[in-house]
Amino acid sequence: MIDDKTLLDHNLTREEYQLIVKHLGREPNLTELGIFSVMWSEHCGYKSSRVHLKKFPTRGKFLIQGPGENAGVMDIGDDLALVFKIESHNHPSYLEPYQGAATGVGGILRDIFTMGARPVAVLDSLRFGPLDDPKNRAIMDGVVSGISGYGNSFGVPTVGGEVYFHECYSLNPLVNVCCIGLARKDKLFLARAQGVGNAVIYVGAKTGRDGIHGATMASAEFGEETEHKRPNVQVGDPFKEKLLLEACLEAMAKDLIVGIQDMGAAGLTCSTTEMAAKAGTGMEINLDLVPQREAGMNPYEIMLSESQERMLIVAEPGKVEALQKIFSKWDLDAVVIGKVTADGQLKAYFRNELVIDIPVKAVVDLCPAYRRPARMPAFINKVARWRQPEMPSDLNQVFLQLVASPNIADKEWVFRQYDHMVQVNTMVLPGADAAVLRLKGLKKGLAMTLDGNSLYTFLNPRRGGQIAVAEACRNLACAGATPIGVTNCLNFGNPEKPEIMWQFQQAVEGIAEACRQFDIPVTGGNVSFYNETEGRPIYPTPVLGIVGLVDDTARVPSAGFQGAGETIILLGENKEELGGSEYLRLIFSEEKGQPPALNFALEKRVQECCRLAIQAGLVRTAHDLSEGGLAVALAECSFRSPKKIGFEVRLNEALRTDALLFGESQSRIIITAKQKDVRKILALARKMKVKARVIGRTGGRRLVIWHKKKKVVDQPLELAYRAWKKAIPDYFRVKKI
Amino acid sequence: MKFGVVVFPGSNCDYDTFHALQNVMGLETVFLWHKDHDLQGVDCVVLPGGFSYGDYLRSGAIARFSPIMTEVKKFAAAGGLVLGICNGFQILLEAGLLPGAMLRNKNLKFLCQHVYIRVENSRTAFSQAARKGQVLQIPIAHFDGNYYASPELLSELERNGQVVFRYCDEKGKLSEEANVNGSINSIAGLINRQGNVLGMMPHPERASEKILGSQDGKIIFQSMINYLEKKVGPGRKKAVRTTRPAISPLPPLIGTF
Amino acid sequence: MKVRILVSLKESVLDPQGQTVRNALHTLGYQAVRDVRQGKVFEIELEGLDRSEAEKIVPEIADRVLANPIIEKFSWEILEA
Amino acid sequence: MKVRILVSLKESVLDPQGQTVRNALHTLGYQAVRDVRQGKVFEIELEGLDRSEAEKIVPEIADRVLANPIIEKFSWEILEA
Ligand SMILES: Nc1ncnc2c1ncn2[C@@H]1O[C@H](COP(=O)(O)OP(=O)(O)O)[C@@H](O)[C@H]1O
Ligand SMILES: [Mg+2]
Repeated sequence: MIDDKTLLDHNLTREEYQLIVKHLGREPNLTELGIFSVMWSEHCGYKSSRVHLKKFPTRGKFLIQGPGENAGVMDIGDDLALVFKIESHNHPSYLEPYQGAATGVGGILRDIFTMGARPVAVLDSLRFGPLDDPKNRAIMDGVVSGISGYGNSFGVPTVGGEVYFHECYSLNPLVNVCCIGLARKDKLFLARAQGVGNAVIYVGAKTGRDGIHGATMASAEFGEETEHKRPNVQVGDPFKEKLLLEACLEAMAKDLIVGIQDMGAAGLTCSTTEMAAKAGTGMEINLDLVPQREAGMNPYEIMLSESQERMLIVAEPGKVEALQKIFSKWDLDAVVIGKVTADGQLKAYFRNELVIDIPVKAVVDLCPAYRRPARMPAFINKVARWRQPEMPSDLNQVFLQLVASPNIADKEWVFRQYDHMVQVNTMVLPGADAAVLRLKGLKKGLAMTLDGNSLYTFLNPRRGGQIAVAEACRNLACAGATPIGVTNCLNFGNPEKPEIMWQFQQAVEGIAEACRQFDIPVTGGNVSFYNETEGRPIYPTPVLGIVGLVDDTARVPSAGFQGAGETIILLGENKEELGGSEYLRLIFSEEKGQPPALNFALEKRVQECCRLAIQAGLVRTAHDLSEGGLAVALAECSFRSPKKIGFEVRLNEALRTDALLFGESQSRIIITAKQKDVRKILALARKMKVKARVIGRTGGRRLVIWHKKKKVVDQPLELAYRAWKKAIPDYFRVKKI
Repeated sequence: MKFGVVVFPGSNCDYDTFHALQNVMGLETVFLWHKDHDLQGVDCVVLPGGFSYGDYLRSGAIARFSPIMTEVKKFAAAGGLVLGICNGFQILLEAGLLPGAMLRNKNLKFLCQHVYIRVENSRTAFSQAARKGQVLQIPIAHFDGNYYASPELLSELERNGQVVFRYCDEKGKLSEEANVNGSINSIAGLINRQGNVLGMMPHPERASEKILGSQDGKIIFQSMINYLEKKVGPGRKKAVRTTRPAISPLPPLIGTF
Repeated sequence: MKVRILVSLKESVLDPQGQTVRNALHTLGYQAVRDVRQGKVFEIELEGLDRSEAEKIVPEIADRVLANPIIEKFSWEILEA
Repeated sequence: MKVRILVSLKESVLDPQGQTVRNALHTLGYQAVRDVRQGKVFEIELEGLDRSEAEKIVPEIADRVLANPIIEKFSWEILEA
């Protein structure tokens, strides 16, 4: 008999339990209950989010596979398909930063290669508490080492991402990892257990008591002893994963596989039931045959284990031997553990006893969906009412402070630990707006970026969602790329609180609207709820991963100034918008106001103008304006210039100088061009109805900005560069005693 | 002239190296499988970068026991040309084909970045296309690249001119800062006494195309070609210089051959 | 005073390094090797502490700094007083 | 049979890992820590060997595989017979 305590431990309500009994026609046993509990969890079942995620546009001209598979797939021509997806690993990364982050990478890699794609790039979006706290430093150090340790060893380049620091992440860091893979269009694989009588094969690492659903344990059958035996954080083995990749791709290329799914969250449970449900079949497996790392595992543990580096394959019986040969060549286990059946049931035997007998459809497709109550939080109106602060007298000094803010400062300390060059495709390395990969043998290339601004989303979740999409697309435009597809990771607090649900709903609607505006489909993503510790939720943090196509890789501009004496052109318009800016937060400790306005029509024209100018070969440098505004964007172009080139810029707007320098108005890009191309660019902009004007020139060893005949910024490049460069590493400097 | 790239479990620059040799340099190139005892008649063996056996235990410590390494040792003893890049260098050290050992980078972090190296000896099979003192820009990507040798060994290496590359700055100056991983005497590349086995931490295959930011790595491959042309003669085994091979954005299946 | 602290993964946690070493030893013909677990050892010199102070401080250091109790366990001993 | 093998860097080789740990401990206020050396520990289960066979094989494994004699030294003990 299942009592209330057991249900609570399994995170199931009485009503949900009644539903299970109804679907089964009887009471479940404990193992079956465990299966329902993980499959109907927020993580697997999207109970609270499903009704909202439906609002995303999921159709588009390049789309091959939208949400619902392990990853989204886009057609990029030349018989190639791009497979991509993002995942969060927030909670494990807090408990064990290294392994939590490492297994996060491992999980998303499997999602990609399970579809038949070779992972070609990883991007990571990281959020931590402020670095003056050693605990936050330790988390960041561990997380970055973990991503580096897994990705580098596996051999996928980590080419970009973002790092942001805020108090709200101190007890709840965010680790979102996005992977992009490349496949032959005619060689994509789906998670389908097709063909009654086909063999079900377990491949990869052995099963241990890893990560078995944390809250589901304390029941009569599981004593204290077993309880503390079960680690909640798994240890990753990138070496094994690399072998698994090669073996799977080889078996796929040789047409030995009918269907395949990685064992991620909920392991064997998820892979067996989902593969059968999607194919409209059933499955019969023998748990005694599952390779096990530890002695004495029971069915509950075997089914719910989240051991890493495992896959489930369905193959024709006649091909099993050939398949096993490939896996043994790569020193991996490949064991037939059962077969595909017609009855729509998952049946599992353990020591000759039928221990699981459940309809896969009920587990996979009948998970309840909730339209949870949503209510605007009271703080929203409060933060919207604010008074502009008085302008500091020394903006030159403020400028230095801003470039040294960890949120703006150089992130090389992070990406230098990532192998971002392996596979020899990375042509725009980390440090630019978007990473760019060439495609060997082709003229075109791929661009990719991750973006999200949680302060904007905190102040106005709808606009925060919109701007995240717009900014990601703008970053791609700066590489000359056209966005083609979207994945997203939605990190929020507890959805059972109406205020959180409101933030979620607003942000989703904002993202959906922006994706429609840019005409790019959402191909998948991940929702991470319950990001709260001690009742304090994180700021709502949607992270957008957008991929784009570059027509001609030879024309991709550089992120830093390439030469002296080039003309600096500003596309777009400076407005007096200080709300939600890094300037306000850093200098005045104010997180107030409205995030900058976003006009989609204008944004699209600015991006298109930038893209066309690049495609015409007129652009030497391109960089969009985001955190820190115009002054910081200009400085970044100097800092990222291999030759360390300064600039002199003159502005005349009738705006507050601080808003002009540091305001974060949207839809702006700075580009540089050779003198002879300036007129062509300005003409193009006129034609596109984009405001564009020359604001200065590159050159010299100083960073100089004039506002109405007054020098408001004037810094030696070297000094500012060092402030920007050293801000983050200085926190990690080993103190010699 | 034929090149072989060894594939160990966990190698991950095997195809990159293959690509540079075959598609960029236009050489006939084959993969060599770690479980095999067959070098397929190659004139040069390249041990590529990566994480053979996950770099568990120590970088290169397990790969040195692979069956193919027995053959590589024989091949090297007979004067065959062997290049170890990054993990390949670590394997050569562990296998005793080169002297010394690798320690963790001095900052205890993995380092991936472009670095400059200075050619210290331009009379080797791997550096003859360079000038002595020439500065090359080639990236590194490693955790254990902090080369260590005992004082006695070190003075012997220096005396014999076995140090082929040293980390330096853009202008060729040595400094503690330029010596990013902390290697003793800034050693980035090392050759054996006989002059046919070279190990280097920087990745020449990552610096062999303009689009990747540097082509200095080609100087190393070109040196080897020049050397082999003289040795095996272009007549015997001609370099197969295919004009523009059809290059696929997707690598072939590695390990199936 | 000299102490030694051993840190290793808990029994049920996967130890990929140990497994890989075990496989390598098998390939080399050491069939008698049934299992290998790899961990870390710290040898620490302490100054100006008496035994009872050390007995307080050493496990504290191990627990707080050297091991992550979520996946690791530790043991320690005094080598030299 | 269970044996333990300790592998650590030779005295003459710098141990930056140990130094980093020591610095971290100082920052946390453990001023009594004078020096830290970090190494590896292998716990190996052997099967079907008697003591004298183990005494032959264990140092062999350590020397051939587990330690790199250029930079490392090792010690070993039998934990359980
Ligand atoms: N976690 C990370 N991993 C890899 N690269 C990163 C990471 N964080 C930042 N970067 C790189 O540093 C650069 C600067 O980041 P950021 O200031 O957030 O850029 P932007 O504002 O243009 O999006 C980006 O190009 C990014 O690729
Ligand atoms: Mg940007």
